[in-house]
Amino acid sequence: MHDMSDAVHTTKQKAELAQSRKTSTSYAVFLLAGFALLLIAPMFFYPIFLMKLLCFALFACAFNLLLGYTGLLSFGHATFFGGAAYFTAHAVKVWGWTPELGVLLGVAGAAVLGLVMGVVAIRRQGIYFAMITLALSQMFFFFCLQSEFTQGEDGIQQVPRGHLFGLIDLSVSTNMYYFVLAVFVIGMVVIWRFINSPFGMILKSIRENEARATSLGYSVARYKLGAFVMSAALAGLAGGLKSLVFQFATLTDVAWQMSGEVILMTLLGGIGTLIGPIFGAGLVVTLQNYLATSDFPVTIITGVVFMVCVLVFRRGIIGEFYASRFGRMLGFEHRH
Amino acid sequence: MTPLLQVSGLNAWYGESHVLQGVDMTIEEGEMITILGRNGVGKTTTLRTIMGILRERKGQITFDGKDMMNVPLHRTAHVGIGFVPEERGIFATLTVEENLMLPPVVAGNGMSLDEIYDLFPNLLERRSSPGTKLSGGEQQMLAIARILRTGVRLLILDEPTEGLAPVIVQRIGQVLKTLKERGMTVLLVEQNFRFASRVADRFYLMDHGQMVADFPVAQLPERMDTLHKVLGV
Amino acid sequence: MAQPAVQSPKESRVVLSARGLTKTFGAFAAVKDVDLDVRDAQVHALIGPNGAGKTTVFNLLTKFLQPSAGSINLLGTDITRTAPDKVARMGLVRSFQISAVFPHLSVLDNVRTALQRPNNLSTQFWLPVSSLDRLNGRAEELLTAVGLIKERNTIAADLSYGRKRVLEIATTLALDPKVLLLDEPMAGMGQEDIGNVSNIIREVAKERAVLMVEHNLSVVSDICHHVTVLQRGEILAEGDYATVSQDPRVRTAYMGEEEA
Amino acid sequence: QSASDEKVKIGILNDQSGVYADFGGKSSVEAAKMAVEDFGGKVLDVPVEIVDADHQNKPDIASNIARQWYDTEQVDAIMELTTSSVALAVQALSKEKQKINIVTGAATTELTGKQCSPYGFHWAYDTHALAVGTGGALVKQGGDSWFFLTADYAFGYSLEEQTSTYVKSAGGNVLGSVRHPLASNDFSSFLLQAQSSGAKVIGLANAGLDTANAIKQAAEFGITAGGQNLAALLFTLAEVHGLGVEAAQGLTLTEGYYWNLDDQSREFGKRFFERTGSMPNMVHAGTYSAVMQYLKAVEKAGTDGTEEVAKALHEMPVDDFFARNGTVGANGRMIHDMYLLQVKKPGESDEPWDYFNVLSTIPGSEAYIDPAKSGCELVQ
Amino acid sequence: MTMIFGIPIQALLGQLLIGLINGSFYALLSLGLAVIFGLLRVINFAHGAQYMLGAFVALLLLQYFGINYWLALFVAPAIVGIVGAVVERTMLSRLYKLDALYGLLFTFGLALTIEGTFRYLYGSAGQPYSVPSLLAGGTNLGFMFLPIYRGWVVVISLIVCIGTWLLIEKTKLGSYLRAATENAVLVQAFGVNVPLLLTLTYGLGAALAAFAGVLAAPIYQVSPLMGTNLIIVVFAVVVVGGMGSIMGAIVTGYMLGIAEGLTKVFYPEASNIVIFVIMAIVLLIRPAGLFGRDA
Ligand SMILES: Nc1ncnc2c1ncn2[C@@H]1O[C@H](COP(=O)(O)OP(=O)(O)OP(=O)(O)O)[C@@H](O)[C@H]1O
Ligand SMILES: Nc1ncnc2c1ncn2[C@@H]1O[C@H](COP(=O)(O)OP(=O)(O)OP(=O)(O)O)[C@@H](O)[C@H]1O
Ligand SMILES: [Mg+2]
Ligand SMILES: [Mg+2]
Repeated sequence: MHDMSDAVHTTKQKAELAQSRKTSTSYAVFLLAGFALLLIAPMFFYPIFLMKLLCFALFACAFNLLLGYTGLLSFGHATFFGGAAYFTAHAVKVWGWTPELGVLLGVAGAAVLGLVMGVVAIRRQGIYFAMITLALSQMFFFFCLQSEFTQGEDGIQQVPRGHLFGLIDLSVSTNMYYFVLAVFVIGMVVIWRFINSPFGMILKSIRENEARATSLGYSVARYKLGAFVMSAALAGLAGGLKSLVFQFATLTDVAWQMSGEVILMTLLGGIGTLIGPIFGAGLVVTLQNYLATSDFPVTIITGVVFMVCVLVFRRGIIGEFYASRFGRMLGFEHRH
Repeated sequence: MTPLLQVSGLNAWYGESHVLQGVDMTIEEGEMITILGRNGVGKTTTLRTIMGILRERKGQITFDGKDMMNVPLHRTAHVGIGFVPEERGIFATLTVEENLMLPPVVAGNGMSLDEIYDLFPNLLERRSSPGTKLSGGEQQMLAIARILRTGVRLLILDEPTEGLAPVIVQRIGQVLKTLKERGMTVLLVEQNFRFASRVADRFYLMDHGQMVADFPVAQLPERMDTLHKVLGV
Repeated sequence: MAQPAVQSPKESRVVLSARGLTKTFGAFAAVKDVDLDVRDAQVHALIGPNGAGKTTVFNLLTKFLQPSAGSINLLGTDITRTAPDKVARMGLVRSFQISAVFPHLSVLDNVRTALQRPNNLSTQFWLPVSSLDRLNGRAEELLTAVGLIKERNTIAADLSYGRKRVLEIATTLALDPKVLLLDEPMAGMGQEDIGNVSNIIREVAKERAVLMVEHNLSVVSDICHHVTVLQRGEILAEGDYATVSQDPRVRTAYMGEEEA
Repeated sequence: QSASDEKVKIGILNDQSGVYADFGGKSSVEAAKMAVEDFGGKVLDVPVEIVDADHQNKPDIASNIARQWYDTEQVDAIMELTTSSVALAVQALSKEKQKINIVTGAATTELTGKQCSPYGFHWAYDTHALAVGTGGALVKQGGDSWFFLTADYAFGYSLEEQTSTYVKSAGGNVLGSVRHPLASNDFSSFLLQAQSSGAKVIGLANAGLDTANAIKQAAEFGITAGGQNLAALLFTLAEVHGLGVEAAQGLTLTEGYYWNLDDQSREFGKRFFERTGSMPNMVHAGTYSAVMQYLKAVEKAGTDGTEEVAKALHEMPVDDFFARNGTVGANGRMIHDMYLLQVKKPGESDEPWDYFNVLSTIPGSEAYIDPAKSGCELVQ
Repeated sequence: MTMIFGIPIQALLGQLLIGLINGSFYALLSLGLAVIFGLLRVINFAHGAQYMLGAFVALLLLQYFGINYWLALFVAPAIVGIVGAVVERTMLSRLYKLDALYGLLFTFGLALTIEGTFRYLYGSAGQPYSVPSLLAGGTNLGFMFLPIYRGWVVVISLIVCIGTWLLIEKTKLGSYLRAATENAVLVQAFGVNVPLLLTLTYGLGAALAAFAGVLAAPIYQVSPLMGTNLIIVVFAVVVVGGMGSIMGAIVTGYMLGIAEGLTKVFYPEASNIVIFVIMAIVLLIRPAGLFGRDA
């Protein structure tokens, strides 16, 4: 499994104190700048587009939590994203729950789905894992296709955004945007903390050498399952949010192509980088929007982008940036 | 007469780290050479570079008068160099016998399957089990045995006695001597000094990516000091 | 170097014992009816020809393999059916014959990974990594002991083979196990490290039990109190090194004419 | 009065690269442009512009584009909207934004039922019309015992259910049905079950490739040769062309338009063929008709204001080569005649794309749900 | 008439036979996938696209060059195989030193590109390809009407499967290939031209997929989408059989084809997930798959 990280390791790790201080300052500056940009972004960009971007960015980051930090490539994350979208949409529309409760239900639902899928899939690694998650998510897709509550291929439509905590009217676009932004930031903080925690360290070790981790007394399966459920829950957060943004939940979000898309986002942004997937998501969402009104066939472009990325920019946008001279000048040593 | 293997000014890198820093070495036809050195000085790297496995390299390597620097890896064996890697490289998806039969025979003077099984009865017994289900030592035997079939002229062995029971080590010593009698040339890296001193004609001492001394086995007594200094014992 | 250390403290208690241990792979019996007692404060050597079943015994004891028959008892608890990670948590830790490190972690992080568990710092996903810095002292102490301190920030994959083995020992020791199983710890090490690691093993064995497989007989004679010789999956001889090495059967099967 | 922004802009939003790309796709955009040209390129003295986008069958992309069109690009109406999830999502959005949308690509009756919109129109066909057309009309032709091969999802169920109703009310009976998963490649198992039921008609309540494969394999297993008839509930000229008459011969289906019906429809068909290289189906023709009618409505209303245009659309009868005797119900449903068609035998067709015999014409009032019973809250 | 679970035995026989026919496609496809995976450690996501390519190439050969089915049966796989080999040589081969996941991602992109291109050029409705006249028609077996062409599919796919299995498991070539997947550098050091071997293997795998595609052309609509969903089912077949096990892929292909066929009779709604359900159960009981070796 270790080769996965070739793309994200430089050969020597120089953990000099000065270096790491420089890094964290650079990070802090970047993050603050990014956050400030997001705060004022609705003045320049189309809010619904921004919200969609944030939802997908969070989804990609959640996915990357699993791939980048445990080396597990799930090909079934659409299940959590789309599943949560259905749960939230149903709770809000049919049961009349408030949006925050709806989203929480989505998260919980996704976590449960994650637990179920995880228990089966965690038994295998690498490619097997990818294939099993793919197959299980196909089962979920067919479930959604046939089930009553998802309304088949019509989808759950006209979901009200409702009032946050019963107070703030989310049908106002700006309110919705800041709600999405807040959830996004919370999600990112959770991810960041998770990977930079003692638990995260064990995950890395497991990715490096499972047998050795076992012999040191770690029950590998449980750690992986923990990471899987966490990733599923966060993907659910993104999915639930998306169903409120767009006010519908449909089959596209549970289809396996969606799982492929989130991989593309992560790959484009940089596997194993905290903020890379945000850029990847931004690029994919923008591209899809742009291609929709252009004469280029979308699938071909997506496919080519995929191939080029794997062949040439394996580190992704952020990964390449960190590794570039400019990145290093700012003190980003590529590591994790 | 030209030496069989001539290495001069050989440099090699793993990414940014410059591991071999000008290795010079000559091996005559029929000689048995042992490289000694502490952990991490670059012994394995020297062998891998000569084989052409590590290709970030500069300098000169000639084998039997032929320039080896541009020979692709899969031709090296056909030129006449065989290699037993430190980590053994037994194939899990192949049975013992398939492992044994894997390397193509490049010349007629290799050992026959019967001779090999005679030498390592363990392998005969487990011939149809998957390669990596062998014990560590059995895998080492298999790694050595595998290359004996091919009939290469220069045999490169990286720590062949590691993990072997003393009886087997002794037997391998005898095998090497027999091979030498058949005219084979052997380049060996060893930590087991006792074994090395019993089989080798000549020693190279390695430190910090360079050969720091070389002398025939006869001079061993008077060179003990250098040896201790370089090996740190 | 006939040290008193070779005299075994006979009275020490048995911490790990196996009875009638058997493992068959298909029709092939790799381990047959082996009884083994590993005592506290002893270095116990398991030697024998290649393929005798030593590593298999290790795999059985640490539960990486499930025995076909027999029972295993660790510190008074029957662990015949326990999972391997559980066994490790109970204090039985092993090293591997083919070196096992976490290749892309630094040397220090390799050791810290091991230290996390006994310090209950492994499941906290809400704490920052810097909470692990309090393990640095102990980790560096261990690295100093094995002579790897200079390479503390090197990525493990970049170490040479011999140094990886040393790192593995440091990692194993970090768990402060009650029983230590070492599979050919000296294989591939240079003389310098062999001496060093021998000393470490001797040192740690003062407070715990060590069971090791080793083909380097001078090491065995130096530091082992008790030797079990395995052949074709069965116990051939047992006793201290002096006794065992005189046994003619052991000499033909294993040592050859090697002078002890 | 005149147009609000010196321009009337119509957006064609459909699938241009996915499974429905042949069903509508880029050719529909061409049809829309033809309508604009035929209308004279201008309405109320301002130019008419067509924009288009590929929604890739993703409602979120569709919704995103629709918003952008409405909010920043002054698009006045969006049309086509293939697949029901997209159509419903965009219709909901259009309602909120008070803009007009005309669906020609999706089949669900929800659009003019519970999820109807005062500014939303459903133009070419719907599941109900298909069911009545094929189910009811075929029984009258003697196909009175049925067995269904139904795609295992809501679209399939509703087709089957509605068709069964009309089969029964016309005096036929349903012997059974089997539900096959979406995108099954192989239908031979299901076809054998249908065969052994002995039904005269095998109704294919599915769509696209599924239908095509089922038809092809029915021929292979000698089912059509054995005297059973196939009836495809959603299948158009474009797909018959893809399948070839050899395999499709004898198949019955319902469409809202056939190019070789009369001179009027032939005239359009030929012109369309010159521009796209294929003959139009009901979606292409429907999109033309929708654009044309929209422009007429703008002219009549004297403005491109949504309320006024919607009112005009509701009031004006539709009479063009596509819709004969067309009226628009209060629920937005454009009610027009449908045709029960049968695929000719290979020897029978005397020119390319001449695939169908018209078995009967189903009057719009029979084909479509009475707006008063549609469940749409706009109808009192 | 004898009945089993309320189904006449005659009908059941028919369904079994149909299951076997579909199993032939699963077997051929999963075989190619297993060859590529077993030897290159690449999950060939483009396998479905290559299957589609096979069918399309046959169709285009007929349309533009008048090349008939029998010739196409050889020419189309050869063309697709060569294209595959070129892709391997120029692109895929750079990914071997990386984690296997990159191979999967690359071929995923490749699949999208191929399918997208064909959809762009030929639309998605599909086109017909007729059964060769020699195999047209059918025979009445008493319990069912068997199109001769379907019988031919079973026979020829069995032959191809067994031939490939022999080639890989029973020849020296096979052992080079298997060894090269574990440690390519070492096998090269032994004097084997591994890059060439790998290129040929990928070409072979792609050609097998294309062969299945040509076989399928007269039965299904030749459409750019024909491989998209099939590939996921075939993945499941390979996982059940045990990844990398050639024999496993073949046997499971037939078995699951039959299992699916029976489900279509007894509980048709589940017929598309039955394979996934079987997969989940197998993995819970035997994580390595039915024929897989435990790593
Ligand atoms: N793959 C690698 N990448 C980077 N550095 C490496 C790699 N392999 C070895 N090195 C470094 O190169 C140097 C020489 O290593 P080499 O393996 O040649 O040593 P050696 O003399 O064979 O040691 P040993 O006796 O332990 O096998 C060491 O410092 C080692 O850390
Ligand atoms: N999983 C397995 N399947 C089949 N045979 C096995 C398996 N594991 C070990 N064996 C066989 O069991 C025997 C004992 O192996 P083991 O690894 O225990 O030997 P060992 O005593 O450790 O030898 P060495 O000193 O060479 O490491 C060997 O002959 C080996 O081939
Ligand atoms: Mg070495
Ligand atoms: Mg061993």
